[in-house]
Amino acid sequence: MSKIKSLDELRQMKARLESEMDIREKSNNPEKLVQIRVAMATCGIAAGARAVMNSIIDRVEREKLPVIVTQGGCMGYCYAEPTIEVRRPGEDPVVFGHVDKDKAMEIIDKYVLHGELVDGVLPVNYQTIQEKI
Amino acid sequence: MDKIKLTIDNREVEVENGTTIFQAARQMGIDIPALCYMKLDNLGVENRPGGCRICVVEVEGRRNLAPSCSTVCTPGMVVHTHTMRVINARRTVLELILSDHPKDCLVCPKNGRCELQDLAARLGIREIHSVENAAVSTYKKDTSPSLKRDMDKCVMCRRCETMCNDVQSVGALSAVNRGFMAVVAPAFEQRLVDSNCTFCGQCVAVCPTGALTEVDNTGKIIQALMDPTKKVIVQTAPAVRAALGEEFGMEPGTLVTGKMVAALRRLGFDEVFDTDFAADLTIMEEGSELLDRLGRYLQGDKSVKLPILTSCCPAWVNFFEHNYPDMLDVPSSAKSPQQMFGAIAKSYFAEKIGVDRKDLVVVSVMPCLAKKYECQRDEFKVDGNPDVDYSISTRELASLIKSANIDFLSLPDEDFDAPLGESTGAAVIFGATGGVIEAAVRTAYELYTGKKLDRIDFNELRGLEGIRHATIDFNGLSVNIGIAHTLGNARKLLDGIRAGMYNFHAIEIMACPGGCIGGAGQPFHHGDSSVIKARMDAIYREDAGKALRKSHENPYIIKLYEEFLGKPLSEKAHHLLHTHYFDKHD
Amino acid sequence: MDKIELNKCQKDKIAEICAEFHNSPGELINVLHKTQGHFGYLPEEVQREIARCLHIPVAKVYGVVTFYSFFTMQPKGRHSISVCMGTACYVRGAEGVLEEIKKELKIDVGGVTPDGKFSLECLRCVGACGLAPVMLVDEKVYGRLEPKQIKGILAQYE
Amino acid sequence: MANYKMSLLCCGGTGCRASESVRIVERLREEIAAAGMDNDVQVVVTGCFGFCEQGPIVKVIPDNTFYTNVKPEDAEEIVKEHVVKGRKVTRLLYEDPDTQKHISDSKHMGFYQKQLRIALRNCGFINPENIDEYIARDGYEALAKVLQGTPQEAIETVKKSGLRGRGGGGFPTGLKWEIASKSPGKEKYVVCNADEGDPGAFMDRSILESDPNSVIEAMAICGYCIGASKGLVYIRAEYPLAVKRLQIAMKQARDYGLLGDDILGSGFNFDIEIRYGAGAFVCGEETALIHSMEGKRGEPTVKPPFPAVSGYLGKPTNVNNVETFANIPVIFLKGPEWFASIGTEKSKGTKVFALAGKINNVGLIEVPMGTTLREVIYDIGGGIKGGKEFKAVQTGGPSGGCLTKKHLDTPIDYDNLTAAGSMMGSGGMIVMDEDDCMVSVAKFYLQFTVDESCGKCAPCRIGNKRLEEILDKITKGKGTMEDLDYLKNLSKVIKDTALCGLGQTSPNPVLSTIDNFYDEYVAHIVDKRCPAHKCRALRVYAIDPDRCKGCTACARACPAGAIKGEVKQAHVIDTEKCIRCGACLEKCKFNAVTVQ
Repeated sequence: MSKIKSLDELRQMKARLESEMDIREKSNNPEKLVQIRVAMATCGIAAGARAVMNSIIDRVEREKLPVIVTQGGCMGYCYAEPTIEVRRPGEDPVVFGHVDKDKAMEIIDKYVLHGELVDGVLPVNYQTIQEKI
Repeated sequence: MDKIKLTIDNREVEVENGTTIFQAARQMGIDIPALCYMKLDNLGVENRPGGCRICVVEVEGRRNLAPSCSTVCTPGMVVHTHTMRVINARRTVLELILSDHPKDCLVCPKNGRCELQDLAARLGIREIHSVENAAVSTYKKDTSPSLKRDMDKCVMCRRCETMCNDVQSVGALSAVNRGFMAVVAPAFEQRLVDSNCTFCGQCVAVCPTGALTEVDNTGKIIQALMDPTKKVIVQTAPAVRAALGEEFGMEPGTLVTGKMVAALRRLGFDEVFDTDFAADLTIMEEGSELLDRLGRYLQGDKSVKLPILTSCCPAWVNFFEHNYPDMLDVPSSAKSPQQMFGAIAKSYFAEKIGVDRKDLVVVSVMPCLAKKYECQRDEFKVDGNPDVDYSISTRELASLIKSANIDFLSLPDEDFDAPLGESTGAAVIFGATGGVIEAAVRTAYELYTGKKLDRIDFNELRGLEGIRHATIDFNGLSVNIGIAHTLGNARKLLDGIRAGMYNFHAIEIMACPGGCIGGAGQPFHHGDSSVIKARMDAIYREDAGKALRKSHENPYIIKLYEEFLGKPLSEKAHHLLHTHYFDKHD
Repeated sequence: MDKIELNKCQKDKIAEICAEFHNSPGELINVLHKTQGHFGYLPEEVQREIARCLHIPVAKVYGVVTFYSFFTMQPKGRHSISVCMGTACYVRGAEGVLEEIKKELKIDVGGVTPDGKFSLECLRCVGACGLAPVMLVDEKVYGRLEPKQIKGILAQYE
Repeated sequence: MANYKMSLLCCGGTGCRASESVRIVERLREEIAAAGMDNDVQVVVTGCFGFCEQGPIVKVIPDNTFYTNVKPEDAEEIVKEHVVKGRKVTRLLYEDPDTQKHISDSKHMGFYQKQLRIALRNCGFINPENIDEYIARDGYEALAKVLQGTPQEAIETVKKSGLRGRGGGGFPTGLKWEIASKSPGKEKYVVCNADEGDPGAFMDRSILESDPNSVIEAMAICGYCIGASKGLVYIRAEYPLAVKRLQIAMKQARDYGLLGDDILGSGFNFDIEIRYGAGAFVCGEETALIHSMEGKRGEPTVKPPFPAVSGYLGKPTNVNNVETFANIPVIFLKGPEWFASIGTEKSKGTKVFALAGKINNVGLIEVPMGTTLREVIYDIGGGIKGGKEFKAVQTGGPSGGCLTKKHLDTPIDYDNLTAAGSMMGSGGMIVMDEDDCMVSVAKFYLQFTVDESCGKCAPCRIGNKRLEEILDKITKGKGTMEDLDYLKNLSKVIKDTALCGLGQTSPNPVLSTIDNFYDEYVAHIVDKRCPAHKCRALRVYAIDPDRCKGCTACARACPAGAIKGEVKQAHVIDTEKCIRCGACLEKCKFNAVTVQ
């Protein structure tokens, strides 16, 4: 990894990374990828997030699904752990709560593959700093 | 230094910048009560944990009360030391402290000399709000040859911890546990004898309560004195006479040598001797050893270890046995005056009066608590019989006198008995830091140069600075002398030598601040270091008033060598007056 | 506490840990963490060895060990049970859970069962407040506990 | 599989469920089926919207229509009008309380502005183990900008933002930095306090686990401002995941030249080390923390001197907590004016709270300063669990106090909380309901303080123990009214005299519960009764003779032999013998055992 030497270099890098992520998230090409982020902070892990993540990864690898699975931090929904966030290309992310292995499979079957929502959606109840003007 | 103005109790006062509220109040005659705070001016000792919260005062504009001991005055500050809020807080906090303190004042060794007791009286505490079955913190009790620990009485002032760590650098004690069970203790709350404690007793010297006290030998001494089959003799260390009077309400620094001798005689001691005699003897041996090592060193003998270190102080001996096991052959092998006295008493003197050593009880009165431990060391016993049977502190002597119906103040002045009661001024100054080395210089100079000293007072060796050095001209030979008092300063000095910072020929080390006059067996100074200074002045006064002021001029010492020992460092002298040290490194 | 003798290998290990932290007294807490991680607890001899390596009084080491609740001079059981006593767990009934464990194992907090199987401790918030009340058996977190579940959970451990 | 054109999201949170949300879902599905649209429209049950006072909620997507106070009988109209004809049901739309206008798109609802995530901005959005994702969200740009200006300019920016320390006391951060920067000394330190000890607060852990780079970046900015080249993170050893993620982030930052020598080619050097806490709450106090980092007992010392003048190893040291640092980069990215526009007059920005206890949506929330407790508890937290009645919320952990119904509409900020007898603390918010005994709650906190007192000063070491003992006495029905007076006086003296922040605030739970729940104390003392039935020693068990079937189960279970009665006849409890263990209550299948 090479060192970043200035603000300009940092900005160039940011632009590149942002567009890479953008492509990953919003592309409309046939190989479009769905991004699944599993909340993997202590409370999530304590509630079983690791097993959920493993089962999703297994399924994705086994069936070669167009899905990227990553881990994320705490989203604050402690009451509903484990939680996962699914981001379908071009759509707003959707968070599901109380996800166990079975629920994860149902989410993949219905929402990830077909955009069909399943029970257990956690409504977003905050605004981000980007939204706040 | 800049001055600042502030108002305390509606009076304006100007103080130096950096002054605490506590000090500023003192300057204007307001005596704020305190418990944990202790400052020994001139000795660089300060204990200021801000833990007891007794010295709190109200500072206008501040949300909560301020500990005056550790709050620095600021310009325009308005302080109240005696408001309802302060009074209530102080009393409530003191009640809390008392609620976790045994109420056995009447039988406490500190009864009448306890700072907590004084404080309770001063604040007029008449009852303690208590919860039924309120918890009290209790701990294992511990008795060592010198010190007793009853930490149920600990108020966590941390003075002992400061002395043991910051001043003495011994580190035997530390705050342990936390919260309600927090206390100051050795590692694993083990016994002090199993720790690296040197028995310097400075923890006892500063303890405000009965948590840390000395082992009381007065009962055993009364028994020995009442036993018709025993001949009981006593020796008194030089520092005792400069402090004993304080226990009878006399001004610090009053010399009470004559009254002390009279009192001891009335107590029933068969002979009242002086440790000073043995101090002169120590100088003969130690001074000769110095000259011997110096001479061989100057001749290029590489096996000679210099500097030579004094070995009179038993806490210091313990200290280097624990911490500097690689340097065991550096200190002088001469025994301490207490032990030299015991060895001579139970050989030369016992023979002289035809008493078996087992029937001769040697008692020492010492300003020191480590001496209690020292006289129990195995190498100072013959067939299990110690050279010195019991050592008592200045304080214990005072209590013996009081319990024996003696009105100390009206006693006449009396003289020590011969032959072991005669001494020179050189021996007297053993009681103050720098005194031993000054005494050694007086003798070594004359022995080395063969000339008579034209001045006897070596002021360059005196004082209260922690580490001092001076170079003395021995008729062309420069002898470099180092002096340290407190073990912390000793450690600095020794580490400096190891690091090659110093080039000393001789070093005097005393464990207690100020030397033996600040010993742990002396009347409690209660944080007032002017007491120690006054004792020091008294010591030098006594020296100045003596006809003989060099150890080698003591006629009884000369006679002792002629009759018994031969000459300094002779085989017999080695056998009786010298010792060896042990590796106690953990 | 039983006194234990350290063998050379154990002493070397302590020396190695101390050396890793440059034998610096300022690193005492890091040294204690690592040493406890290795030995499971910090018996007297281990503390003495650390004091030797760091050139500090053993009383200081002991003072630090007894100050911090994380350090222990007691060996733990094969399985260590920690009940969260954070506020969230408390208001959701952690006390009842703790009582049940005490009753079941017949030990107090800080104790070890006579067979050395379980040791019981309380800890502050593990941050799984959403699952309150919570306990840990070794690394595993049990959440939303009720006292009646305790027997069954403990029975799973050998 | 159908490709739905429309989804009806129906809240399945506890609050809404109590108001028949299950019926609503059924009815909606029936109506959609009746309309023959089940292949185009789906009904989905969701987690709590957090807007429970207006529940049950039904949200329609994609148009984001937000229906409130929906009843099962409204299902027909929603489907027939909105789903089939595309006409919104106006009467069910949310009405803005200020403008009285119906708002159809939830994105314009004030409700969604209740939470604003600044410190938590990246939490959950990025992979905390990949610095690229942080950089893609403007990471390290603040540091780069700061390095182009002078330290003084940067300090001015922080001062202008009005940011105050988020760890407890609320000292202005910019001022703290300024003092440290002006302290003479070549060697200085930046310390991040991550020894989150407040039981029930875990935002610092979450931030470090979810967005470690934000803290690293802020510490570097602080280092530049005060002239320090070394940072230390003092973190609880019980947070292994946070430690791991912090270490990964530090390594990645070093690889990119964002930590270490010559950061971003500016010539500024800064690196970070990790120090571990070892389980001592008092180490949250900055002087205690510093002593702990020096390898000593974590005992606080009298301030002044403040760490900014003499801190770690006697050098000027700036200590801030994790959440404080996490705010820093945003202040530089969005500008101090932007930050200062959020919050109240004296408390700017947002505060993260760990919402826990008897509340539906336990979790981490971040709200602008000035948000009311009511908004936090009912709008965000989803109200009280099990539909019980709100009794109190404990804020500020063991240093804080209990706030009650009368405080529900108080805007939350540093000064208001202090005025109400509590404090901001680190942001724990424990909600209590009617089943919680406030004397026991005060005792719980005092037990905690007694356990965690360092023992250095007498008021905290002994005084808190005595407070705990008196509270224990009261919960056992043995208290007197004199005890209550002494409790108050002792609490005030401890506050007034204790050495550090821990001791000075430790009586807050006692004082605030006495202030707000005086009657409950009196009930324990005078009536020997615990209104919440929580205090075991004060419980009176009885058997309702009408319900008792005489099955003898209780009598057999009673360890004290206190229950007498013939088979098939009503049993009686001898209250003298009863040890109040509750075994009978557990065993009775007929709900015949009552507790008073």
